[in-house]
Amino acid sequence: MSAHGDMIKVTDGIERVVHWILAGSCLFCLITGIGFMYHSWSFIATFLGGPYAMKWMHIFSGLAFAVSFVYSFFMWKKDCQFESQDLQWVLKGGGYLWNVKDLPPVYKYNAGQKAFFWILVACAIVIIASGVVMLNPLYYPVVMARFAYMLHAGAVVLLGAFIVVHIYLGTAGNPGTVSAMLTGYVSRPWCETHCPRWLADRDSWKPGGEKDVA
Amino acid sequence: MTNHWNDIQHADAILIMGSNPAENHPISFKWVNEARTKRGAKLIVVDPRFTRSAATADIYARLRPGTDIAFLGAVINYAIEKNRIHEEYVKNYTDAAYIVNPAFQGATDLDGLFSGLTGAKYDKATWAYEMDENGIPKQDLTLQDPLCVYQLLKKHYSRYTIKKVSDITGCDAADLEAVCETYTATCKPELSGTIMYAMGTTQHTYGSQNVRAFAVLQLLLGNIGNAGGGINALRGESNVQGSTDHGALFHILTGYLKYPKANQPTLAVYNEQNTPKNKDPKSLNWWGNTPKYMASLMKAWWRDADLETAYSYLPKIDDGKNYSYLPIYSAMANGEIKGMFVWGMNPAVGAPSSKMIRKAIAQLDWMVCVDLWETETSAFWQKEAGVNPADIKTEVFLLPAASSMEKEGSISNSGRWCQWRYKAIDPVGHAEDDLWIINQIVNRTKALYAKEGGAFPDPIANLTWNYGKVGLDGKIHPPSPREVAKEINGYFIAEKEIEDKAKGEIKKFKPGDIVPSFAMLQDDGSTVCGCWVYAGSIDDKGENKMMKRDPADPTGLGMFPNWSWSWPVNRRIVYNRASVNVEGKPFSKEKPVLWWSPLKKAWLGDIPDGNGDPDAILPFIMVPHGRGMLFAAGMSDGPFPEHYEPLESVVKNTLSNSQVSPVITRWDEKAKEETCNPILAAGCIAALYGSEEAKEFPTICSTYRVSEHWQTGQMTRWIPWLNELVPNQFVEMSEEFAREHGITFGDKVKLTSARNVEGITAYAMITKRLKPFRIQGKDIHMVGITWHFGYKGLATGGNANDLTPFIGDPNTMIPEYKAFLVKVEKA
Amino acid sequence: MAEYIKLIDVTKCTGCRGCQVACKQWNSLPAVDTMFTGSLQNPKDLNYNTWCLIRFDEVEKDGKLNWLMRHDACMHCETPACAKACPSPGALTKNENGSVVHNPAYCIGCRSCIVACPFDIPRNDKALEKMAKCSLCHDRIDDGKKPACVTACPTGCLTFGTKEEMLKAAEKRAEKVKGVIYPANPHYETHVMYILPGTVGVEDFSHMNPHPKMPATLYWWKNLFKPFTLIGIAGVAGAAFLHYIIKGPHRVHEKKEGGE
Amino acid sequence: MNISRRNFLKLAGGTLAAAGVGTGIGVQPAFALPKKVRYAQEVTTICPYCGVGCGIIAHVSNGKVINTEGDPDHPINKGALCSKGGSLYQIANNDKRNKKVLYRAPGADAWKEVEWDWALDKITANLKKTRDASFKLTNANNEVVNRCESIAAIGGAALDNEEVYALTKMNRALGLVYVEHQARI
Repeated sequence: MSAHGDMIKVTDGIERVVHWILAGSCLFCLITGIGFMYHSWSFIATFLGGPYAMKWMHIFSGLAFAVSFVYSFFMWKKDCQFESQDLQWVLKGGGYLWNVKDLPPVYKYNAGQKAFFWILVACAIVIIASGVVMLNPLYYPVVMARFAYMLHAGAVVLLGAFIVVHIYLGTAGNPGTVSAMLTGYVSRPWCETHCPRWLADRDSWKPGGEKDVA
Repeated sequence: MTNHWNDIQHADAILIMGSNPAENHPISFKWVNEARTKRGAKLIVVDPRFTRSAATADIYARLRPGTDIAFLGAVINYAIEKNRIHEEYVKNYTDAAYIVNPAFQGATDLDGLFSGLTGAKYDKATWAYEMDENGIPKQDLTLQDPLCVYQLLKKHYSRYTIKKVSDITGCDAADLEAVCETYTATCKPELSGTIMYAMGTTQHTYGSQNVRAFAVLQLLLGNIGNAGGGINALRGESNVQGSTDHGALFHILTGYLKYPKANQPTLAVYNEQNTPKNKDPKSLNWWGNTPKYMASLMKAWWRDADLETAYSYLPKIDDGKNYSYLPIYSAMANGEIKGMFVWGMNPAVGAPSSKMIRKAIAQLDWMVCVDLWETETSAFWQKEAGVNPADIKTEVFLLPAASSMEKEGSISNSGRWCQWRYKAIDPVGHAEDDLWIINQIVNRTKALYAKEGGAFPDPIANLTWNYGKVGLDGKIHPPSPREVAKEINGYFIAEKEIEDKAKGEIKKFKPGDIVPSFAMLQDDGSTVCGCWVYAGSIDDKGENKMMKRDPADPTGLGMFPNWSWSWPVNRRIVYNRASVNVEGKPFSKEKPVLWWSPLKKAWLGDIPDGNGDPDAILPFIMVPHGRGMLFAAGMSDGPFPEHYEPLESVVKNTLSNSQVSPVITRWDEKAKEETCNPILAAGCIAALYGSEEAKEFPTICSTYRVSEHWQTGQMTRWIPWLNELVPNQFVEMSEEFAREHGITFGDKVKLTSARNVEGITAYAMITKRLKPFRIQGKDIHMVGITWHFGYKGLATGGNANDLTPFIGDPNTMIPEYKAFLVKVEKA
Repeated sequence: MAEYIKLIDVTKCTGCRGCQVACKQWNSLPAVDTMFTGSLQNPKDLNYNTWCLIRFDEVEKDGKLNWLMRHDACMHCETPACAKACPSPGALTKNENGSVVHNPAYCIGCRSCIVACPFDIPRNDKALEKMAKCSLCHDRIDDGKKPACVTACPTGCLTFGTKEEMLKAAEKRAEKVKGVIYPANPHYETHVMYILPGTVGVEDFSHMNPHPKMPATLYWWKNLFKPFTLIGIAGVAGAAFLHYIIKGPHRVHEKKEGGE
Repeated sequence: MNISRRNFLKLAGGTLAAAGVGTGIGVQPAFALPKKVRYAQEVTTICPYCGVGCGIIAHVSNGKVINTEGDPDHPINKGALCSKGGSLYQIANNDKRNKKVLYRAPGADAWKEVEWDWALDKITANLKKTRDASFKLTNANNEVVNRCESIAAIGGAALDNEEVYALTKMNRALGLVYVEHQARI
């Protein structure tokens, strides 16, 4: 474990696997979905072996998304409960948009991350439910099926945008973050900045724990 | 058809009665609609069922099955009473003015009967015109003489009032009056009305008289001979016209020559008895040419025999004996017939009381069926037919026939257009065309008789059968229809000089020359002609006019004189001399069929029916007196059509006390005799009015066809696309009837009749298109069932003809398929 | 190339179903296994192998029985909802001649066209995962022929011609028979039009949309959400880039890290 | 818009065909079905069903009927056909057609495939046997009748004129009097 140096483990293996299944399937669905939505982007289908193959890839990838989503929902929902000070964090722009020093200390996830989670939850529910309808659209009343197609696309607008935000903030926007989902470890300063309360809590559970681990 | 399909577009009123062209002749509706959109023609549909033809009609009138004569009687009465007749036409071109024998008594005097009834037959001595000293019928051109045909007709139909007829037919009086009013409007000389009829008219015990009623009506209105008029029989099979022209019925030879009888031992006697005589110089009396046509036919069949010998080869029928469709099966049931050839026909489904028919067929020693598919007839011995094959000793041959695309030859449509069809592909598998099969049977029979001898072999041995050319390989090739077509058209077999009186020149013919027209046929044996009405179908250069495809229409009337060839002599509208007045001017300037050009001294337009100057001849050249017959002494059951009830009826005849015609052949009575064959006894029972059976079977049933299947379904039930459209047998019934019998959507029902108590099952089609008839204060129900189904084919179903009665028209013996009684219950 | 219209004059239809068979014949469609449906209508509905169908309705109005027969097939919309909804390029295309044509080679069997169609026309085959519908016999049009159904129609119910001709003919005929032209909405253009008898209403015909229009959901989907998907992604990505170059990444203090 | 084979191949080759990214439906060249009748031989025929006599064109290629449709030049139907006439293709291309000569022996419960020669000889022998056994030279009134009343021949309305003429000639030469066909019913 010494390989991690003075690093703090923020995610376990399952979490990371689920995250990447979720992220991968979601991105894949997004890309193939765009391939379906825009005839001019049909090269996506061409690369994937034609639109028919892409249809089934989209469906199976959607299935993976749905399963990983359900798992991750139960995995993360507790950590993503809003608390009173989240409002404060939001009012100060989370420290991202303008430089504010006195942010309320964040527990594991800040309000932005929590919001992303809940938007993901909402969009995923819509996308998965409408996707299920679209699998057999003729079994449902036509109005319902038509709404399903519309909502599927509508939810993607929102989700697509937030995914980009998520990716930016998880990588370039916040250097050092991405390792949380790669190795599971982040630096202590990173933790102090982004989740001080959680770090404190963690240290109190396992005094010197991190060092032990290290 | 007196006219042809394209001609329907010129009608001003179209009466569809006893037919359902939208379903059974769908393309005819092209021309019906053309008349309606271009001319504003009114479409009248009279039918017990609201059919697909009725769906777009201007007037729809319902009538109880079997009451056509009553209905038409009302129209005729209306025309006479309101003087809506074409007077000039009636006086000049019909027998209206002829004086009838004073001893004649009609239905008004004799309670529905006519004078001369002896037993079950009319002695027609009194049904005759009074002749003057020159042998020409006496006339009263004022039409006032109470003995003239017109007055007798008026008297006869005076009983057919709207109210009375409405009560008989169940037709709403307002609808009936609307039909009368609209159709008789065509009495104006410039207007024409056409009648389109089919088996709904003819397949009745009074089928011939139904057609007679049409004739009377059309003659009164001046609607025969003109464009957009006529009496148009819509024929149900592609070549039923041609096969009738070629004598495929017991009572005729080719070209409608009467069939020789046993009491006509020689050709001389035959000619004497069958050549009508007429002394009116204006009447062409075309049948006066009978000896020429007969001689040419005899030479076509037995070239090397002299005419009398050839005539002696013809089998003779007994005078008064009927050998038609129904008698075939009664003879078969009795074991009198041992062998049968079936050429593309399916009596096991199509014949009346067909359950009995199948039992009759089982009495045969052998049967040869020639067909494209396995039919119920060829498979009557199979388990599906409900029989034990081991019990059936009949030997059956099923010969695979070529379809219409797999051979060439001509067929004649309803409008008498003889059209050539070409071979597209070789027959499938081992199939062969019918001509090849016929040729094989004839040649093999000839060889067999030559080898073994046998009973009266001369007609076979001497039969002229010179078809099939010898090829380079020395073998005789299969016959070509083109060779046969030449024989049908006719050619000279001896040198002959014929004087053309009109042109004042002499035409010379040598052996092998084509006969250019039937006018050139000879009675001395110098010409050969297989069917005189087809003479002229090949021109003198040998060009087959039936192959013509020139779409030119010089008259603009849609007659297309150079598209195929129409018999007789390419005349497109027969009796067309009746479309002009005695001066040769067309009654309708807008649609003149032909007209006399005084300058050219010639007829222009269609080929005129009989040459000569205007007024030189009378237009109805096939009638001995040359005039259209309102009074038809040739009919077996009365010179005027009179309403009787169908044999199976729940209604009393209120017009007279004659419930049914006295002259119909009553197999049902024979069936009751103890000596009767059990097969016939079971198959010929009828539920007569007032009998116990009529109470047990209280519902009128009518059989019919739908657009998507054809006849017995022997072809169409093997066509997947058509089975998709109509996959099952069904029975149409009114909502009221279904309610009364507890039948609901999707139910199957069982139909039984006096002849078939096991019955057949079918799906119930509950529809608003049928309604109970209000007759004599009672609601009378009817159901309708298609007769397309049987037990073979890709789609199978109950056979409607298992229910139908074994009874025929006294004139033609056409079976009654349209009005009989059944019981309907939930299956 | 001219734009064509198929005009269906319901007042002339006699329900012979020549069109139904001609369609199968030309398009090599196999027969469907059917059962009696209670009326002459058979198959009961359009299906993958039945692209046109005569629908039969019995309607009593003012004491008069109307037996309505209607040739039901693709309407070939000017703005076809099916093609708009279709995810597979080339599977559903609109031609210059007005026909909206499906190409089974590109169809992926997603059924979105069926959902989108305002007339409920396309049908799919589950096993083949393909949709099918009337193509207006565009291959015949290319060869200078009329569609198979129009060629076959005996009564003059089905006619085919250039848009101008047919619109004129439709108006004339509608006036003559006091009928109604369908679709009546001038903003919803189709290349198949009906003349309905004036004695009955559109609602008396089964399976007929009285107010045909592009489904609003489809409009939202394709005209709003579709562009916004990419606009959203691109916009956010752009904003992130701007954020990166203007404000820079949110770095954790190095010295703190080292100081510990 | 004339789609040639080349265009079609071009299209089939590339799914990258340009289409609007935006909201409208761009007009695109559609795929082309093979022009199935363009190079076929046209043979005119007349419908074998009802008595209207509609003209039909059968398109023939390699000895097979590949398409049948109404003859647009024919004055009666002008290309129109009903459901029956429209289904002619399935007469020429039908698995269930009789393709062999079939024989059913007395009492047998199935058909047996036989050769033409055998069947025709047997038919002729049956015909002669029945005819010879029952041929009547005179009737009860001693009038010459020369007829065979024990064989019936029915049908013929689906045959060509030339065939039915030959059939009538044969029937009457054999002495048959029970000669009937569809016109009666």
